[in-house]
Amino acid sequence: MPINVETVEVTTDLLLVGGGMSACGAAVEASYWAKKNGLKVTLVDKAAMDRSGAVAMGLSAINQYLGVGKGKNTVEQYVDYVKQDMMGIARDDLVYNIARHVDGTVHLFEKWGLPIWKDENGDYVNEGRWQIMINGESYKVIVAEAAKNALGMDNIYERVFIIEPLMDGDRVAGAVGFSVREEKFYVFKAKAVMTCMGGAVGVFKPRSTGEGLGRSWYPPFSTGSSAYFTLRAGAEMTCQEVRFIPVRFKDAYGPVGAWFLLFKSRATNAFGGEYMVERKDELKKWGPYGQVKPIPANLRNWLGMLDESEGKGPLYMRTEEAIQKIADAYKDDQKAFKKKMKELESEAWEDFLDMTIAQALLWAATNTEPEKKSSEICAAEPYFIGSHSGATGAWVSGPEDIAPAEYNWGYSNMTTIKGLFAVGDASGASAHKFSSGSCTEGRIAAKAAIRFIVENNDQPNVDAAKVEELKELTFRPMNLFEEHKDFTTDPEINPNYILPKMFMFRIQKCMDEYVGGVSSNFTTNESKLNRAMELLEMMKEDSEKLGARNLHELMRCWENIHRMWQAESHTRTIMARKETRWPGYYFRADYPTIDEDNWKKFVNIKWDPSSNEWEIIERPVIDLLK
Amino acid sequence: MPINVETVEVTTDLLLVGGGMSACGAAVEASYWAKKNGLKVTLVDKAAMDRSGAVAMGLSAINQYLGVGKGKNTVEQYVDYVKQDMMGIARDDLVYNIARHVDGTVHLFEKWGLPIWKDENGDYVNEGRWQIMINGESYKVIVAEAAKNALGMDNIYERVFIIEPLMDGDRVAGAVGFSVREEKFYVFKAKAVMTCMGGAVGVFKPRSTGEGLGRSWYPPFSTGSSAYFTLRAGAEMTCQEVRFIPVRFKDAYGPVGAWFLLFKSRATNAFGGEYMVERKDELKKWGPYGQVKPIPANLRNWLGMLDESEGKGPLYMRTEEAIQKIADAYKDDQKAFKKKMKELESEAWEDFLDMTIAQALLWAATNTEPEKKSSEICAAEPYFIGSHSGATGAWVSGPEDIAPAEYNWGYSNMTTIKGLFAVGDASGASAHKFSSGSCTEGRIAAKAAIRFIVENNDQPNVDAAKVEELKELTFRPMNLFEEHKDFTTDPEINPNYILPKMFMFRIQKCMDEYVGGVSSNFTTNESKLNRAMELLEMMKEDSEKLGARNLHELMRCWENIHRMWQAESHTRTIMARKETRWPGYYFRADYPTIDEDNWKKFVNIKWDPSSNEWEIIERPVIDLLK
Amino acid sequence: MPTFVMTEKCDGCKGQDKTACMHACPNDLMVLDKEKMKAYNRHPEYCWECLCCAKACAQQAMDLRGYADFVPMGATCTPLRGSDNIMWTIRFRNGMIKRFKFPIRTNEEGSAVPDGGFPADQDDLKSPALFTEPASLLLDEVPTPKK
Amino acid sequence: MPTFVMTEKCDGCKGQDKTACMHACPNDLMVLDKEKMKAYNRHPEYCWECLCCAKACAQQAMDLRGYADFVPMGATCTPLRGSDNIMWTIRFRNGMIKRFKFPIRTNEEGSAVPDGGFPADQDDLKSPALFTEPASLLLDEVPTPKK
Ligand SMILES: Cc1cc2c(cc1C)N(S(=O)(=O)O)[C@@H]1C(=O)NC(=O)N=C1N2C[C@H](O)[C@H](O)[C@H](O)COP(=O)(O)OP(=O)(O)OC[C@H]1O[C@@H](n2cnc3c(N)ncnc32)[C@H](O)[C@@H]1O
Ligand SMILES: Cc1cc2c(cc1C)N(S(=O)(=O)O)[C@@H]1C(=O)NC(=O)N=C1N2C[C@H](O)[C@H](O)[C@H](O)COP(=O)(O)OP(=O)(O)OC[C@H]1O[C@@H](n2cnc3c(N)ncnc32)[C@H](O)[C@@H]1O
Ligand SMILES: Nc1ncnc2c1ncn2[C@@H]1O[C@H](COP(=O)(O)O)[C@@H](O)[C@H]1O
Ligand SMILES: Nc1ncnc2c1ncn2[C@@H]1O[C@H](COP(=O)(O)O)[C@@H](O)[C@H]1O
Ligand SMILES: Nc1ncnc2c1ncn2[C@@H]1O[C@H](COP(=O)(O)O)[C@@H](O)[C@H]1O
Ligand code: SF4
Ligand code: SF4
Ligand code: SF4
Ligand code: SF4
Ligand code: NA
Repeated sequence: MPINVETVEVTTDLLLVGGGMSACGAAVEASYWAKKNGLKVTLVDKAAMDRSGAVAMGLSAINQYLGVGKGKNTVEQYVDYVKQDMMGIARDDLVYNIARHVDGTVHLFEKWGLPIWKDENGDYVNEGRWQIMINGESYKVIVAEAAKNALGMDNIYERVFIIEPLMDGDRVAGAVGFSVREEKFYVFKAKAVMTCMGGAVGVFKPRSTGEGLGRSWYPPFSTGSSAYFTLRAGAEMTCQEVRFIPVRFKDAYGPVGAWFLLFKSRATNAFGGEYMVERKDELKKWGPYGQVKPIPANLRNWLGMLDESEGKGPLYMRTEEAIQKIADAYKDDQKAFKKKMKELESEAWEDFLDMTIAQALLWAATNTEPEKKSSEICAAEPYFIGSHSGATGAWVSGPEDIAPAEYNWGYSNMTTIKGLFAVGDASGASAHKFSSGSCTEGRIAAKAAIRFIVENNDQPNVDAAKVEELKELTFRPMNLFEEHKDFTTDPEINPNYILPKMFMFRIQKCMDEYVGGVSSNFTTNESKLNRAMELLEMMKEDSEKLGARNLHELMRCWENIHRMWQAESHTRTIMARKETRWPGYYFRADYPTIDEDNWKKFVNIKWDPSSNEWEIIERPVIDLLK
Repeated sequence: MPINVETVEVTTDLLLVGGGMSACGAAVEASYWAKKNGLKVTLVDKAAMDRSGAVAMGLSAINQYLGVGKGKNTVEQYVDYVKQDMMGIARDDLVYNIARHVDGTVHLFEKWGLPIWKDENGDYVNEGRWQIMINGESYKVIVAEAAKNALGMDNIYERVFIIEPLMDGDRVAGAVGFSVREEKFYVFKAKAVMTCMGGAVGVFKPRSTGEGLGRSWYPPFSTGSSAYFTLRAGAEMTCQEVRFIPVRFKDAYGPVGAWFLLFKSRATNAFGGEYMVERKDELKKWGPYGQVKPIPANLRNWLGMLDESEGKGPLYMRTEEAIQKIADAYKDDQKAFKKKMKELESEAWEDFLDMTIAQALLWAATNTEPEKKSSEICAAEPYFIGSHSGATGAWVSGPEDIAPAEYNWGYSNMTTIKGLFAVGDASGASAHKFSSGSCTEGRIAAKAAIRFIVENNDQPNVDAAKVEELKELTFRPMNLFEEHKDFTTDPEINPNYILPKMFMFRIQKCMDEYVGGVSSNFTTNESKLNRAMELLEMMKEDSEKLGARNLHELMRCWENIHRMWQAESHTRTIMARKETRWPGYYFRADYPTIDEDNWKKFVNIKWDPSSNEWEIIERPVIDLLK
Repeated sequence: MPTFVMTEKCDGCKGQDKTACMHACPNDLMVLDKEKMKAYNRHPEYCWECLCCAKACAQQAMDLRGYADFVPMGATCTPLRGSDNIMWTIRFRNGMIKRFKFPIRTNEEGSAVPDGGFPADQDDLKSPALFTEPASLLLDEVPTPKK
Repeated sequence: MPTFVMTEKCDGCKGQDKTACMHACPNDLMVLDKEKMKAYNRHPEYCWECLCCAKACAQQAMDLRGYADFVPMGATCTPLRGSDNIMWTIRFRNGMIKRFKFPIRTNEEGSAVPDGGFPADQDDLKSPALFTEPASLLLDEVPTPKK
């Protein structure tokens, strides 16, 4: 290896890979149980924990809070809501497990210092039935603080990018990665490993392709590491077809939750028509799920998309109407009215300043005052995220006390690989966990992982030759660049390697055009999927020619390899499911209807590390609450 | 002005602005008549003439050749073909004028050294009825050679980018520009000026947005200078809504002409269906134009797009089938068969190597042998080009001996501004002139311009203060950059200016999303158009903050200002025409049908330099041949 | 565009190994040019405009200018993050100014206790109860499904 | 990607003011780095892959590598342009080689005569006939519409 890289070995008991919401929950919980059992917990994050992951910028609401202890909702009601919202495909056991614990986590957030809005009675202010309002600029700072206080900084590795799992036969044995700040290769050896590396953005072409590329709703630094890590370990994955496409304020991707739920805004098309009203009949086509309330997220998308396809766009969030309607209650008292308007204005701005600053800036840049003028909304590009209204992730064991045999193989949230756990965006079929549920799932899995270690307390074997091979592989892009860079007069145009930005565009263009992205109106069919597979095959070959000029770019190379694997498992799974179940997320033109008889089931997928082959596995959807 | 710029003044009689196909024709013709009348002709090109403009790479066919002298077609037949192909909206007088002269120009090409394919009888080999095959790698080199030999290099300014016209009241007085190689400001004073700066690419977002941005069908260096120049002079423009969207081989934009016409290939969808056959009924909706042969280009597009919208894509050019079918005639003689196959293979490759090398490379890169495997085709993004199957350009006077009064105000191809002529992509409503017709139109206009000068032989007045102002304006982006660059640590992120690449993306995103680009399925409506106008208004204000690091980037700044004006006149005109006449080019969802009763007319547009206001002007379509 | 660094205001965090902006960026974009002792955003196209960097800069040397490919110019959105609140100054393209102030935390930095003061006395690795439960749930026991 | 310059082969056109590649590029992309005396393509994203530059380079110092954002790697498409023909060598991704040769002109470079040898004796600025007409039309007169 021409470049001189030191190898750093860290041996631990439980390795938490990632430092976001779920990892922080895991850190807090694991520390307690590890201490009790004399075990060590180590956390590794590619960024700095106080500002890493999807909550880096903050959030303005906690989207999963039930208030069970306050008698507001039951856990069963939440499970029903999620199941319907996911068009019938969800794991009741997993959703139940998170939902029964999530309130406790939110109560901890409050104790840790998070300001939660309160009404005059001291009760949390609800945004919607399940959502509560927070002053969340420092949400992640606060949650990370608790995690760091629990673990101790000695057990935390920041700015280390994790690439691959280490395996000992059918059991996970650790992970390898590299520092993005110094030329160091990290080898973490562990008895159990938890994947908490978030979701995947940038697998599909974004709507903005210039500088605004980075302005996705979910962060551009969610790059599919979770999916890659679990796939490469040989773990079974689920719901890889269930991408998430959120409706967002156009261009800057400001979330719509506060507007639809808190401010009760309507959305209308360019002709003033309300697609949710005018297209009610369309809902009948989509099985029982078209008839539930709230209407599933993908069907809400779908109705708006039909308007767009018919040329009735732009769609508008009628912010001015909503605000005026609320303030109207005060209209007889000028002073109270003015005060209410100020309050509403401040709430409207905080919503974005807390979690999508770019949207606030866009308002200012277009002289938009939300109380005076509507803003456009539109469907974003597809994301992979198991924690919001999408469901991609690893297929994990359910809780012993709830899961049926088909869903239970030991420890909560353990993947089909021994000792490998997955949480948050990394675990599948348990949508609508959001920030609070992800943190909670981290806690659940942490306890289970400690138990796994206690019950399997031997250090797995790590093959030294394999480690050397991985080191070589890890730094190949830098070595390739060094070797060839002088062949041409401009290092950006060289036939011997491909730089990661263009490689990313290559993935995105393929997915956009063949697997149902924005420019193909979220529509695909078998021929297109086959073509995508051909292109992905060549991409995979060419990924061996990725080049990197420095450690930062080396991270970009690996991020894109991770994205590419997410792309492939998605494409293969969409191909396998021969129906359209989630219109609004994607439409299979060759199977344009839902097929409850044949496809009300999970379509799982697995890559076999030894044969390098992919396998589709069908699994039953089991209703636990009916 | 902080940067030190020399002013170079050039006084001439006829100024040819641009050095492409039409300018070369003009140069050859003008030289003859100028010499006879003791006048001077000057040509200015932003590039080097042997490889400038749309034919820089070469071409594999000449698309307009009638063979009138050989008794093959009549001029009337060509006019009818064009009129129908343009859905009834064309200027018979202009089309006739070009068509009656074009054969002579092609015969000159042959004399100049261009290899034209011949059959065993020594006749030109036709690709289609109007198209002939050439070995055209050096097409432009050869045509430019004749032009240079005619003009003499002393009268040619290469690498000078023209920005604005100079005016003397209602008469053009010259043009200003700058050298992209030295800090020099050029002031050309002339008695007549001919706009030959080609079409506009990059006004709409291209399908490839990474490095492949530059891979458009029409060249990225066609940047709307013609439209800007004529608009800014106050000239009336026509058919600004009649963009051109060609169907092309997917990704590398290889032309389809040879495949459809010479090889007689079919196009089928992913299910093997032939949209031209299966969707015949759709043609009935589009007035008499749906019933003609060949089916108009936009309607051919439209049928394919309907397949795409319904998720029946990809569409394929069935190259392997076509080649096999031709070779089949030789199948009883193995040797002849093999020879024919070799010949066909070579012809297939030459088609692209002569004019779209990237497509040949893409074949090689995807291991595609056209005789064995189909290739995908798809609709490109919209272009502005008056010489192919689009019609954007200036509204010019017709020939005295043909044009009716409404179309005739003096000199052939003179715009509504005295002394300002427009040809090739720069003149409107006379589609299907292509390379040969453009060159011919340049010749026609050159003769008329010399006559104009002879009959108006005074040097127009040029206001020195205005020239100083234009100089200031021209270099503003460089001065702005110099002034502010140190404010931030990275010159690419600075709130005081905007660099041209991102400005271009801003135009493209706006047009793509609101004015019917690829991602909006070529569909728009009044609300979207109004939004586009709001965004364009802000863009226009921000264009005053364009920044440039060097002369090359200064050119990029001005190119994008030019694009922006093309964008605006397009948007305004689409707004004014309240029907859908060219489905396949664009679809107005709020006026989804053709309306022969009210809209069989030209919708012209004009910007008034003194009031800064735009005006829509309706003009009649007059049928001359019926 | 994304965030930028004002040349005059940035002091390179006085040459510390890890500058505040570098430390904060979740996408590893901020870099210190050690020769000039000034920081810069190395890849505007990957910037999320989260302002973690700007909020962390003690010199107020960073600000935001919207993505140049779709945000009209001239607006600003500048945070001043204190120990328990954040103040925002929003300037519109048309010059209008708005200011907002929001709380960010209810206690002192560093004082988050993992168990949040709930009794943390769980002992059974096999029970479904997490270490602060059932207390933190405000329930007597962890729910199980009613069938 | 677009065209690239091979460091070893480029001689900077021996330091001439205008290198062949700079002269040729219709999009003003090729630049000579005067310190290194080597040329480069300054903006791959605006390159049309027309190869005007590569065809002009006497050193055969330039080649093409397809746009990295959609062209799979490993293929080449290399021209060798002579005085009356051009030879192409195409290498497929899978290694297959194809060669083609096409004529490019029928006479000597520089020898294009504007009137092409047609009688150029027109005198009437007002007639529709262009200077080589009607001879170059192979007709006796310029057509006018039959109504
Ligand atoms: C971005 C965003 C997110 C949300 C929202 C709005 C916006 C604008 N909304 S609203 O729209 O509905 O408004 C929600 C909301 O209001 N309320 C809510 O509760 N949740 C919302 N989310 C969703 C939650 O944020 C989300 O559910 C959780 O954060 C998911 O948690 P987790 O699965 O742990 O992912 P993470 O992104 O937090 O953390 C990932 C970590 O992994 C690290 N990492 C990644 N790859 C790595 C690698 N290769 N090596 C090492 N480390 C490596 C990251 O650095 C990070 O630490
Ligand atoms: C790119 C392309 C074009 C064609 C085709 C395939 C391909 C891949 N096909 S097929 O698809 O059907 O296959 C056709 C074909 O086969 N046969 C045919 O006859 N024509 C085809 N075209 C069309 C013709 O090329 C086109 O009709 C003519 O070239 C139009 O001539 P003209 O209008 O003169 O434009 P130009 O692009 O040649 O010249 C423009 C000139 O202006 C200069 N310029 C531009 N801006 C300037 C500025 N600001 N200042 C100074 N100079 C400034 C340029 O440098 C250039 O000199
Ligand atoms: N129109 C709606 N109806 C019901 N729930 C919604 C609606 N819009 C958003 N939500 C929910 O509000 C929360 C935030 O939504 P979003 O801003 O879209 O991420 C999530 O829990 C969504 O499921
Ligand atoms: N399917 C078709 N039918 C008739 N003419 C066509 C067809 N395709 C292309 N052409 C013509 O062939 C020439 C080259 O076409 P293109 O390659 O599409 O630019 C132009 O004159 C087109 O109008
Ligand atoms: N300067 C001109 N600009 C545009 N069109 C003109 C001009 N002069 C005459 N025309 C044409 O002649 C018709 C009658 O024009 P006028 O005689 O000016 O009312 C108009 O409809 C135009 O088509
Ligand atoms: S935090 Fe501020 S002062 Fe420190 S290096 Fe970054 S920009 Fe400069
Ligand atoms: S705004 Fe966020 S993503 Fe951008 S440089 Fe700052 S910290 Fe990084
Ligand atoms: S033409 Fe060839 S040798 Fe001359 S500068 Fe360009 S690349 Fe170098
Ligand atoms: S291939 Fe064409 S556009 Fe690209 S650098 Fe060469 S001459 Fe310029
Ligand atoms: Na679309």
